[in-house]
Amino acid sequence: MLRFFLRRVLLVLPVLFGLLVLTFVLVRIVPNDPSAALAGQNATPEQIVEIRAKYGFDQPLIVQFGIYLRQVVQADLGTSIQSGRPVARDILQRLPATLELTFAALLLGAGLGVPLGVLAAVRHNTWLDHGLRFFTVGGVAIASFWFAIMLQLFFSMQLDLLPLRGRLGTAMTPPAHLTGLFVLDSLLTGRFDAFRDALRHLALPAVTLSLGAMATITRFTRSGVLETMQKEYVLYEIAAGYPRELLIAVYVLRNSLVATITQIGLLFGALLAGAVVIESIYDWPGIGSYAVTAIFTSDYKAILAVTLLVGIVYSIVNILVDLIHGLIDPRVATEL
Amino acid sequence: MLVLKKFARDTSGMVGLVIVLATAVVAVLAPRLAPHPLDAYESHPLQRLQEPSRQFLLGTDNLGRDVLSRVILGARAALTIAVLVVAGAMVIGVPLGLVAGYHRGWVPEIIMRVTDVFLAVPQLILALALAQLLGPSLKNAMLALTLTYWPFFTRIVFAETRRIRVSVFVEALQGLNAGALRVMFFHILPNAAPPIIVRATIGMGFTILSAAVLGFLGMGATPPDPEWGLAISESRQYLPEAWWFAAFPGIAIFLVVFGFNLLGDGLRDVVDPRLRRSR
Amino acid sequence: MSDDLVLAVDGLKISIATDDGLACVLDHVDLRIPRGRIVGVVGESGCGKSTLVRAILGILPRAARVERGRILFGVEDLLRLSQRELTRRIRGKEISFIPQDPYLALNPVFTVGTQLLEIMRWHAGAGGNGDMGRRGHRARLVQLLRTVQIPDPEVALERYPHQFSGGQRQRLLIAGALACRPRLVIADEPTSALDVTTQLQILRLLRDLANRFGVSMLFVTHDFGVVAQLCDEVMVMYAGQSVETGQTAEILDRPRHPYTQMLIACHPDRARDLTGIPGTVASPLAPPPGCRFHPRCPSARAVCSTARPGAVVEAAGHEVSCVLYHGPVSHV
Amino acid sequence: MSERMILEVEGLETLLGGERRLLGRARPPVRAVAGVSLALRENEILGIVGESGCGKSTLGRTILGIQRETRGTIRLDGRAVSGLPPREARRARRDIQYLHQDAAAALDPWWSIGRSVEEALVITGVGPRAERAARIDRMLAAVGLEPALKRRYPHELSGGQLRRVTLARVLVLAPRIVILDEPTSGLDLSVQATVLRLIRELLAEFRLAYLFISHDLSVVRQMCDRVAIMYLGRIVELADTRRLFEAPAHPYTRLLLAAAPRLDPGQDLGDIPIHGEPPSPTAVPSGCAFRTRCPHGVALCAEALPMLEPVVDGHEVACHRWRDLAATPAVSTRPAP
Repeated sequence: MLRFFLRRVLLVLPVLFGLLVLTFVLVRIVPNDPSAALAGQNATPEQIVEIRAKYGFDQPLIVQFGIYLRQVVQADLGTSIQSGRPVARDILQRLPATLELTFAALLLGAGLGVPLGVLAAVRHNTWLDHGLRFFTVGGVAIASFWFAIMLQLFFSMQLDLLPLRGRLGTAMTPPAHLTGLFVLDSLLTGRFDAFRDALRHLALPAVTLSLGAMATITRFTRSGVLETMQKEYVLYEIAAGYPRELLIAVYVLRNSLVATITQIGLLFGALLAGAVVIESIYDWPGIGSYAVTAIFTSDYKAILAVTLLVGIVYSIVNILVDLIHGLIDPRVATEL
Repeated sequence: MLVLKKFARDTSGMVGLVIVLATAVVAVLAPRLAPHPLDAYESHPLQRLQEPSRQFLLGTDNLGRDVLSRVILGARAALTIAVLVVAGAMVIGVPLGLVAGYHRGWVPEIIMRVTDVFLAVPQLILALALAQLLGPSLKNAMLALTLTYWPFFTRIVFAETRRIRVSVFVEALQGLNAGALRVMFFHILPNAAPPIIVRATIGMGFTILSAAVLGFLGMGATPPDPEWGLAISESRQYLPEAWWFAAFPGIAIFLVVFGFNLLGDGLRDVVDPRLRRSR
Repeated sequence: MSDDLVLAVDGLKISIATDDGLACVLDHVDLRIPRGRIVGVVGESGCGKSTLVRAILGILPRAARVERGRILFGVEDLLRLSQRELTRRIRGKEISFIPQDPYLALNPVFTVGTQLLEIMRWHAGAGGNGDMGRRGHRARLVQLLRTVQIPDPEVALERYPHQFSGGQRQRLLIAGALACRPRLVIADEPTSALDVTTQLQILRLLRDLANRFGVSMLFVTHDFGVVAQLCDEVMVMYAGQSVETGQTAEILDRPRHPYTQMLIACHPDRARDLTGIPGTVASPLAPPPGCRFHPRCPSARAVCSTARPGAVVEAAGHEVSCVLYHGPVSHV
Repeated sequence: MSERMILEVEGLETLLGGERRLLGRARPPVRAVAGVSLALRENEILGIVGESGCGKSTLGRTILGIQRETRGTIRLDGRAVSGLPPREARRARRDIQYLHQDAAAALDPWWSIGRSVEEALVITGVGPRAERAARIDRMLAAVGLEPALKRRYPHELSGGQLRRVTLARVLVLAPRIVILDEPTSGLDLSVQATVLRLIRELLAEFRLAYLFISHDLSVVRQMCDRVAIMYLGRIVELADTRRLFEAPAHPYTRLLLAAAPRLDPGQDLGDIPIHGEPPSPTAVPSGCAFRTRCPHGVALCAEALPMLEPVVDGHEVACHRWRDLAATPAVSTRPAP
């Protein structure tokens, strides 16, 4: 198992290196002159030359890449134009908010998606199954930014039930920093007022973000369960007299979860991407809204840093998924 | 043909097909179908933000333009983007996947590692970064989407090719001394077609969504183009009063993407060579 | 039904709804399994042997319908029992099953011990057979694994199916089939995925266990050679109909039904000129009327296409369904 | 049967797999074929018999040329055709063709039967179209298929028909040697007989020679002139069919013969001294590979690898103890058909 884990980690390294090359190439191949961008719009040609020398843009590409590499390894992602602070610090500060949102969405998506998927499979070809199929196909067809706006329109503006934006009410002081996830921190420190408020703020963004994930998980769980039910060993288990409930709850589900869990790993990328848009709509102070502001202000260092970070987080999640996969299915670990 | 008969029995797939065909008709005939084709671009300050009425079935926007006409014209932009982006991504991705799947050695290794790098970042984020660096315009948005979507096809074609490559009929062809290109394009590609077709169909819907996000964030279409994402973005400051301004472009997106997804879902069961039957 | 019969299938007729219409996959199937005997069911692909097995176990596909007939197990008609009763009292407990492909029949993500113990625990709890407790089950299972010659049974319980060879997996499945002391074991081509030297060992094991535990066995196969090695009695099926039943030696030496005769003549051990059987197997979608073999039968008469003869006793325990043996006056 | 050798194989060895991956477990290559020598005469059927994993299919694929040999020579009509890269090897061995075990899988499901057969000719560069069509029609007739079948697809055909189609596709190239890999597997007995008869008729009609790979001793006995028994990559016994079945010399051959199902009732299964399964090809025992299951093993068997040596003319066996065992009769001999 350890060897399996190490191997997975090692296999991610070239991907991360490739990611660095990709982000580097993005900056260099794109026609915009980064020095000009850095110097700002009113810079004189002399200033641009100066900046070019300062950042090493006049060096050969390979040297520049070396510089870039060293900076990244030292977690020096440059200074943000927009905030004037190091990008790395900005990101670190905003990461917990994004994690809170994506984990909440994932929890919601998996918590409802898996049971719904099993239900659809067990009630295969009934009206319930057809209804859920409409939901799963429709759920991924909704533009999340539009859905977010509609939810705001209805629950915040019309009914005034839930807050429109932000992570906490303005009057509320944030709970003591433990994990950076407000819902968790407030609960751990016994701040139930903050907990309630944080939860209310989290509700709409999390629901918006989870919709696509829930639809996808439902769908994959359904087809996974159906596929497993066709397997020879399930026929054998039935013939051996396993009761149907036990069969589905234990034996079939565990086999079909393999597909679902792989899917959840892949979904995490979609969630991070979705967070970009949704955070900016709900003014959620995470990486996503940071990225959007960076895009509007042409803050290219921040853009690249976010791209890199998302790639790293995504890779880590997928290593975890492989690990769980290896734990569920003993063949995986021995084969690799 | 058995394929058509089987597909015709799949209700939701048929619904999808109808939606997609209807969208295509609307996109082609857009200028003729729109009730106020001229009003779609020109601003009419006097009739701004009017509620849906008999004259403007879906109301008017902040510049007094007919929302229905702009939604209809938006279909054209959406379909163009979808078709061009998916076609472009297939042109890049499918041959790469075939080559990487069929051969062994460092060429496939490099192709697949590059694919992995692209897949390690969510497509939308990569496309956003690329679109920003290229400069906001519809053309650049399409380029950015194409350049970030091909790895999906490479991945699928690679997996399919690896699977089919070791199948007995390919070995039999190699036994007959068939050339690599012949096996790849005449035999493996058709056998890999079902998942590619499904992916392409669903990819169209996915691309429409991504393009709408780019438009919404100002990285795609530019005003005054009638694009759905852009329209929703413009509508935000007139909420909650002008709900129609935000609601209808979103419903249009949903309908079209829903159609593509249903169609792709229905095709999944149907594109199977076992349904090919001689007459 | 006489006391020494474990299972009796009477005039079973089953059809399955398919995309192309109603397929009559079993028609007029009669089968008797005496206590303590190994009965082979032999036939070519598509003859309905798998459907017969599924019907006895009550695991027919949803589209299947039993049109006629009974399956008597003791005094009970299995076709009248609910799925719930079958699960609680019959399947895995009174009637157990050894599947065809040992590579596919074990759940890959659970240890062998978990899977086999689950069956015992479940049936002990629900059947009112006295709870032996966890440890008791385990001890019995270890004993069984030793009986089927699995090396290191204690360790084997903790291992996953993919860590065993095909022959060993089949031994595990045999142990599982015997775990709850069934009265009848149904084996569906349990050796067709194995090599001959492994096959022989499995057959030998089945023979020994049948003697030692006194269970009756239904053994489905397409290979007359395997029948000759293992079975006491044999029933020959063609296109969903049982055509001939009798003692193995009797059938091999003096087959009566034209189909049985031709099938045995096809076996490379007997074949002299590689003739085969002309024509193709009747489709269950449009079965020929009367005896389903008549379109391929060299001795067919006019009456064969109108009615199917009942079974005629030719010798002790040897029954044939063919007009040739109905004497000069053929009846319906 | 002439005495002229059309195919000679000497010391053939094939390694499979054995890639070393980053941090993965090192996987030593499997010696699927471990030094095989045999010769095929014109118009002869040579049977290759063994259990799954014994390397008989790999041997066939190596001789065909789609699996590259690691060592050894292959001579076709006295001309060396080994040591070439795959595509050239196939070109040099055009006279050898291969019939796959699973006929349904050996045909592209998207292609009609006619196109699949024509494909063989197109690849070999036979043209023009009219000539190809004529050759295909002739060949389909030769294997007993209607020309109308050309427009059908593989999934619409029965097992027996598919077998004939694959035979036609191979024979249309006018080969001199056909490697038949389990040509009757998956076929019902009644169909098997007709396919076997066709295979035998084609041998005479097209002046072919067959390598007949099978695990079914009954079929082999009926079809083959000579038989080679393989165990874990090596030939352990080679003899005329009659001789092999009547006086098997190798203990493994004796076991195989005894274990094979046959049609006499009331056999005593208990007598046959057989236990265990063949070891994995990744862990072949030292010395004689069969010694772990052999009832007659002695210390020498673990130390030295027995070489093929002649018992009588045309009968070779690889066993240290065949002389001692010759006195004891085989466990059970089968009656001649």
